Amino acid sequence: MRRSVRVQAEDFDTAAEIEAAGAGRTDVGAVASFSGLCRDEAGTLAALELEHYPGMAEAEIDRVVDAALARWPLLAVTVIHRFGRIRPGERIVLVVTASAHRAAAIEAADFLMDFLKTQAPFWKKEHRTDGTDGGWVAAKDADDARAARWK
Amino acid sequence: MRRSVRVQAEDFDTAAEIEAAGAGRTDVGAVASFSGLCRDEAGTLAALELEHYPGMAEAEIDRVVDAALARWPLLAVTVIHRFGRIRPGERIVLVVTASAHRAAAIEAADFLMDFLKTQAPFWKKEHRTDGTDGGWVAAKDADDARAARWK
Amino acid sequence: MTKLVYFAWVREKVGLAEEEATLPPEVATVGDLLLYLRARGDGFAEAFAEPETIRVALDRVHAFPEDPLAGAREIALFPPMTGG
Amino acid sequence: MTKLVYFAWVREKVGLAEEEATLPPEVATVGDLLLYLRARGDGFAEAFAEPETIRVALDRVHAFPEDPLAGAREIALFPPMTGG
Repeated sequence: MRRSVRVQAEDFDTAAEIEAAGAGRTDVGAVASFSGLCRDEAGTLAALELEHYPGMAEAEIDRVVDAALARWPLLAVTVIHRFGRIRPGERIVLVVTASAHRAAAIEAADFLMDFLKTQAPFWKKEHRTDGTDGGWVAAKDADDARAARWK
Repeated sequence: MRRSVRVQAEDFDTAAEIEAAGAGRTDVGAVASFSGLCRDEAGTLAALELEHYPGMAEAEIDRVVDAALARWPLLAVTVIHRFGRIRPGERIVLVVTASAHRAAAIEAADFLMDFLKTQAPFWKKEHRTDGTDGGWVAAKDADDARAARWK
Repeated sequence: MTKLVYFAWVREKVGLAEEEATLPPEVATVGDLLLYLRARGDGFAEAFAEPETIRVALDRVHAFPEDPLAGAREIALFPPMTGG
Repeated sequence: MTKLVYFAWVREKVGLAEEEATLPPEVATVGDLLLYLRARGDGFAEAFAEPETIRVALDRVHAFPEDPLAGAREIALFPPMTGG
């Protein structure tokens, strides 16, 4: 099982991570990925600032990955979550899962994202283009509802 | 809406397709992808031969994409399906979806794969390493069951 | 004249990738066509032995056994799909 | 001594990223701690005005209000997470 969990300020290479999930082996039949990007529909966002709890962030993602591995026969899992200042259009998070079969890869990626959102200690603050503080992004009930699907 | 449906013998660049889904815009918050690879756990498969129905393959994938667009607010959809001889470890199919939000991108990718599997006119034949014909891959009830989830 | 096209093991069993055929007027539905083809004997009898396992597309659109052929110009016959 | 760490708007409201504190013995559970911190006044009163909105981690593991502090060396207090 290829497993990689990273919490970092730097950007990452989505392609390389997806490639690595199936590279050099012939037992992987399915690779699913999810990329979360910094969005700015209104044109008023200068950047998101992602605060995290160092130490716990990695540990909590590891626990979420353990939970996914207990449910699905995965051959590779990669989770990368950035912190620090992230501008519109830039990458925030990446989940890649690989399995022999499609259902396991897709469901595990979906599960991992739901629990990263609701369990991993990261918080987003908005900085506006006019220089003002846009405040902390509020947690969404919809995210809790999605995570509750897996009980 | 960026839309791309391709049926081709050539390999494709997963990274470039994922990149293109969010490139040059700031309204995309989520990009999901699924890659299907040629798998050979037993070590006895020389290659899969993918037969398709030219003309209908593209048309049917287009209909499946239309159905996805009717259900989810997607900002980009890419579907690439290869035909011809494909060896273990090589790519067969790619689905990429982009949306403002996570649920739409993930669910649409899952939906597209379910209907590509059960509706797009492609058939897999196995060629074994010992030179014999491994026969046509049988359709799975599990694939029909997954597709039925979306009714 | 109707163009009949065959794929995968249906193609292998009938021994043809495609043919032009004149269908008798009593072959009105997809289901009728499957029984008609089965009665052609040899490879056709084998390919269409279990007509319920065969999928049919009329002018490149999936059809059900009860659907009328309705003048379709290209009729495709094939096993359940296994792409993706 | 217990290390208390604060994140996001909890950090901003209390005006501290972390501190060393000696918790009185009657502060036995996570819920007790939230009420205790609220009673410290000023920024703390504001940050913990609605204790049910605050999440707590004991030694970097999520905890519930009824969980005992049980000698945790690092207690983190923060709003619901918004990563991903």
